[in-house]
Amino acid sequence: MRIGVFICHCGENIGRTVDCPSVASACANFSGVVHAEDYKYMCSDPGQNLIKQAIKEKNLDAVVVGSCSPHMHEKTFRKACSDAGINPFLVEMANLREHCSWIHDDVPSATRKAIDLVRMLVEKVKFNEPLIPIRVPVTKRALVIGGGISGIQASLDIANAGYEVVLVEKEPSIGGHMSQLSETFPTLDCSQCILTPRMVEVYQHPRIKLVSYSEVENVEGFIGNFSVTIRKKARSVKDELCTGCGLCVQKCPIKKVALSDFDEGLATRPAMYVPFPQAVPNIPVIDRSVCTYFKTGKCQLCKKVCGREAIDFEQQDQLIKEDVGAIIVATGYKLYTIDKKPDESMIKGYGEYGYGKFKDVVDGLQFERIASASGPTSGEMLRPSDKTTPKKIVFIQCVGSRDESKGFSYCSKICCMYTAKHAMLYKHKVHDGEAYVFYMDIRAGGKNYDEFVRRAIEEDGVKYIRGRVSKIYEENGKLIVKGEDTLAGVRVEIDADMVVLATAMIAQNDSVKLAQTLSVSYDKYGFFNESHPKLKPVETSTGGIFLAGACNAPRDIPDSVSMASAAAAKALVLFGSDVLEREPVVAKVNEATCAGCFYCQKVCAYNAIEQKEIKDRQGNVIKVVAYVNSGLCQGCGTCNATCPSKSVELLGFKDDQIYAQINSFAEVF
Amino acid sequence: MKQLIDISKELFESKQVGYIIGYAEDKFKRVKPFVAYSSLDTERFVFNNNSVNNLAVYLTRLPKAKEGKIGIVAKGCDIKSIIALIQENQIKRDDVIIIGVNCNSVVNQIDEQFSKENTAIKCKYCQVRTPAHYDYLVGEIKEVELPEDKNFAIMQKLDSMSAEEKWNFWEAEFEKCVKCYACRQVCPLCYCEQCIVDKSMPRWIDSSATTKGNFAWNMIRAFHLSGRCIGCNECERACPAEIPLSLLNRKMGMVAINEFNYRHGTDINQPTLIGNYNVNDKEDFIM
Amino acid sequence: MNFGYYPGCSLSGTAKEFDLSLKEVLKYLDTDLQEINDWCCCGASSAHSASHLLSVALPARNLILAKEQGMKEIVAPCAACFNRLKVAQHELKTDDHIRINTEELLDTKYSDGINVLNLISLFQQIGLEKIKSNAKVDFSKLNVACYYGCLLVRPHDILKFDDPENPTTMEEVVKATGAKPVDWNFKVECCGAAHSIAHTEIVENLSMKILDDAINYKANVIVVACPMCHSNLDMRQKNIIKHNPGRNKIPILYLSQLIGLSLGLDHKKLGLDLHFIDTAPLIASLSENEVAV
Amino acid sequence: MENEKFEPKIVAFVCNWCTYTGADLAGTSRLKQQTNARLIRVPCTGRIDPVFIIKAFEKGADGVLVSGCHPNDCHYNTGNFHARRRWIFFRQLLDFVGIDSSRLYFSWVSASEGKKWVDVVDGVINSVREKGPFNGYKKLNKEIEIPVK
Repeated sequence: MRIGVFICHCGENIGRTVDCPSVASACANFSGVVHAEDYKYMCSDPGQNLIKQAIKEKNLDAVVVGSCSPHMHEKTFRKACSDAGINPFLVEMANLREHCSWIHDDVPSATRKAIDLVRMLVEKVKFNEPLIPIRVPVTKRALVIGGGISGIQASLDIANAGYEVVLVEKEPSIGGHMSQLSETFPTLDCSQCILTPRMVEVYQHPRIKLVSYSEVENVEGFIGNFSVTIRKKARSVKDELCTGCGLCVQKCPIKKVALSDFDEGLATRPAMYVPFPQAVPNIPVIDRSVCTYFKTGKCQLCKKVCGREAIDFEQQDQLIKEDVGAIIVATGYKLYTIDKKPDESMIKGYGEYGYGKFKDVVDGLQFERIASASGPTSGEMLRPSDKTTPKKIVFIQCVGSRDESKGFSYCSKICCMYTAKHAMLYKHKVHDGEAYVFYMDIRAGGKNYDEFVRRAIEEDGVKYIRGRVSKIYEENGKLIVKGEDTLAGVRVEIDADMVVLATAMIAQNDSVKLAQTLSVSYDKYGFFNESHPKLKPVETSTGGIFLAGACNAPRDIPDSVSMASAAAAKALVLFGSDVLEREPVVAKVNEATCAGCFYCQKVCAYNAIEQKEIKDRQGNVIKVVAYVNSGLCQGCGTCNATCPSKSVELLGFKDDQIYAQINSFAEVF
Repeated sequence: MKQLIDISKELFESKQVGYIIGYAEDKFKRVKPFVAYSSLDTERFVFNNNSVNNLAVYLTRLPKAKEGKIGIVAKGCDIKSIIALIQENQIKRDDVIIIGVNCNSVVNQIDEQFSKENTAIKCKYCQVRTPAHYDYLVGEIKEVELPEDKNFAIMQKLDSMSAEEKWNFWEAEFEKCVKCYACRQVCPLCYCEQCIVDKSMPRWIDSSATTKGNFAWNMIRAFHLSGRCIGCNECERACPAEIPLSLLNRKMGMVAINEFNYRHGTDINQPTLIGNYNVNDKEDFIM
Repeated sequence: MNFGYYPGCSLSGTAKEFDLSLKEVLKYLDTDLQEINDWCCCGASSAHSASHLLSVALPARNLILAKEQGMKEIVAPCAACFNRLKVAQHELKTDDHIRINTEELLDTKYSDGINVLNLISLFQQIGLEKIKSNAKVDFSKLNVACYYGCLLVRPHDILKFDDPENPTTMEEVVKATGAKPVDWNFKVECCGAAHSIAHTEIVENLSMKILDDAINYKANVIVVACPMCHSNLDMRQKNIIKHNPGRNKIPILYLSQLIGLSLGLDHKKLGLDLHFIDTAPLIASLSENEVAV
Repeated sequence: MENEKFEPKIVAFVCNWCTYTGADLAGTSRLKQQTNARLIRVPCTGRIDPVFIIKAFEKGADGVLVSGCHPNDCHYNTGNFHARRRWIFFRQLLDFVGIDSSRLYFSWVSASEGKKWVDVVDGVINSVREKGPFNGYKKLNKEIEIPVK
């Protein structure tokens, strides 16, 4: 091997403490080194030319540069050498600045150390192999999971940029929680009015394939090359034939058979239903658990009235496969409902608030439906129990949020704003009504947010009480709310007609399962984790999978939309090139010696290690060995250290490379 | 014995097994590993206090049976190795039929009469004289006298020594090692196709039998078995230089128990100790 | 069945009828109680305000005695005793410092492993089916308000018994007797507890609300499992009515007394004559419905 | 040679993302330290095999330092957790055979802990200097030296 050593003075930075010329002359004596020189600024153009020239003149096949940290200039020197015809992975850098000249004063010992550092890398580079960057083709299609506002935004952005999108929605219609809202803060514009056009745009977009009433079943592959299996749940209606005329829904004889999810249980729906009038796609679903036909085998009224013969009672769940290059997760949130027996490990519930027991104690989304013009009361402010107008209403914030002892320690972020909005909506509809808000702090950070809360207090006369509520009970048709005003230091008792709880935003029930399907990390609450809290807020730990909206943490609409666009931008960056180039620092298995214990598989954080069958000519399996999927491998080398027989090695940091460094750290024993 | 032979015969006759690994006596009446390939062969099967070998080692050494599963006669301790092999993907549970034997302790010195004094030390702490896991169970449990744990005193002494004294102790022991690798060959969990010591690029462990290389070999052997060794002590029994290898394994076993409350080879579905982690693992030694 | 028994001071004093009725019922249900020999005070409400160590060491002593006497499960019918025993167990398990100090003080080693039962969990252990199948009196017209108070269910993290805000286990037991539990608001509301002596007016005020709510929800009787609750609701009721006229009386029974009644046991032996609020009218209304078995 | 002042030789195995970068920061902050340590850069502490450490001692190291990202900060998510579990075994094994485990140091040093890195390195160098040279292997190495005539 013909190695060239180049020692940089970095002006005075290295030269002041390290005697660079004598380092260079010492290195010239190392075995394998055929060229050694020092120069003022190796990274400058003349410096780089020096290296290139030496490579050509001396016919070098490996280079060690003694200069600054590889984090600083490794790319520079690799590029220079590669221009001169040396594989970039045959270039090593000895860190003579950050790890030597800058931290030492004594010239002789710093110089000695510098020689050691260069020697170790000269020895290493002898074992370096030329590596070729891994090039993986990119499928320029995206999968978006979740059709709420985040998913809609991400889908539209990607599709408008010219790429195909598969949008998977669990419910029969896209729209998500935003479609349930009455009006939105801080402008009080109607939620449906701004959302519906977007939903239609998705439906009509030539590059968006909307797969509703479906769930992601399995994900295989890696960045640029995912293969996704989607379970299309049986709708009992052929979506390609249905025109959405709605006749079947009208004729369905069992009208009020189930509580409407869309109306948060405040209204009923028939067995054949569309979740809400503006649903996209506007195709009904048969709820088989309540449909007379599925229970008794009789009825089929819907089938009789359908002119298009779209009703299909025999329909089965269908598994469809989609190949995509990027995945955006936008599965959103759900509200913490406290009526059910709470999970012992996580939350202890709020039995004292009587949610689920008293009809007039509702949660935030239920109140949205009551306030909504398309809701069960057609927007009239009527309480659920007796459909009268509540004259006194109490809002309680932070139910489940910021409450470590009973709920979750995090802040749900949107409740301060939507409670102010609720109180305002109430006051706008019930002019003589009284609205009280129990709060811990008002967190109204955002453009025009604090002004909005002030408006509720000052213009609309909502009474804000700083304190917690200890109990709600019913007495003579009134809900007695017992609480505390911590600013006045007195106990408060309000005989309310209705109570609205701002319950915590929590992760979807199946978020952990989905996270495991995607190999994405999640926090203890079930929210998906971002790759870096500041610098990689929409990326996940798995390449090619991005996050948008409230599946990552509680988030309001503007934040969700910006995050969705950011995630879309990240996917578009990926689609910007035909192939993805990755550093070839990945693990490789020696199949001849692998004993198949698969400890490597256990320690791999990226699921990059697979089991591979080795077969003889007859096709009999001789043995099963490990196989590294270089698309997934991130190059940590934990498998290499774990393997007892060293049958898997990390390229660029192979055992013999590190051995060479250890072997040469000191001149003599 | 009859029970064992009957079951073995039945396994052959019903074509469930291709062969059965067991024990038989040679012409000098010494008990040795023996592979029965037919119903007739099983007549030679014996099991007694001299059935000391851990036969699980043959599960990865012998070729697969052409037809049927592999039958194996195993003591409770040996079954731990079988479970360990299953945990480590070396064999499938469905591919073996385990004939567990109620064990009344085995000898320490194979050529001497079995007695309380001549009982393997591992038997003193045995929890599985009646195996915890098996397909068939034969034999009867009898009252046994437990041997003295001579190694305990040595362990205690070692623990009280200074680093230099310990080094000198092991230097004297490892000096004797001739790198015959009998310890490796006899170990059911040393199933690598190419051992790290045979790897020459790079040569992490000096292959010549110098004390330095012997240190590295014996340390790495113990390290690769840490959290995995089930304590059959076959390595020590096989060592011609009589190096107390079981001390090293025992030390690592104690770490597994004390720090992680983990015993390898007790449960097929238990996640292995190495290869998994707990975010709360002890780290008081890390600055 | 056999359980260890820690009566505590109340059951051998002011709440004698609790003790009487429990023993009577258990005898009928073939369950033996073995009283812890040489038991001492549990520390109740006073020890923990005086000395933390004492508040753990007193119950610890009783737990150690129970273990020495070969018991695995002990019943502490008094809610305060139950609470103190459980809290002590928790602290001894989680806090080495307090455990070592306690052991030093008692000069004995402590080891975990006693299961402490309260009145409700005792009947759950015995089996509600057994109560149901032995019920002799028709309770179908009896509306019962189950009052838990604070000590039975709080702190939840330590006691791990029922929902601290809306418990329902006592209702299950009551249902087994054939009576109808009412769904009311104040089952875990404060009764005033130990303020009974120094600030009687607080207790009267708080207890009044509890009584009012029970009556409001059409209860004929309030059932309790705590001597403190009983004394506040029963003993103070006369004065509550005196100071706030126009109210009806409502009898307060121990859960064990209610079960005893349903089993058709002798009223005297259940100590039903030992209450301040007369139980006779209630009993009379029930006896009309007695059925022969 | 015998009379020369003993200067310990330290080999440090450091992960690329946290400790190596932390050491860079110590450099850019001009935090002075002693010259005895030689760093070997690996991607992750998960890559560090105990044979590295044995080899370093064999080759004459008087002390070995292993350093990486703090738990939960690992660039590769879990590499340091697996490494930590190995170390728990390995250091007790070393101790048992007489390689004083106090010659083997472990630390978590993040990319922002330049100061901590200096403290760790100087601390290790000082304490190994106090302990004196590690003679065990030096003696064994003599056994295989070919006498020079």
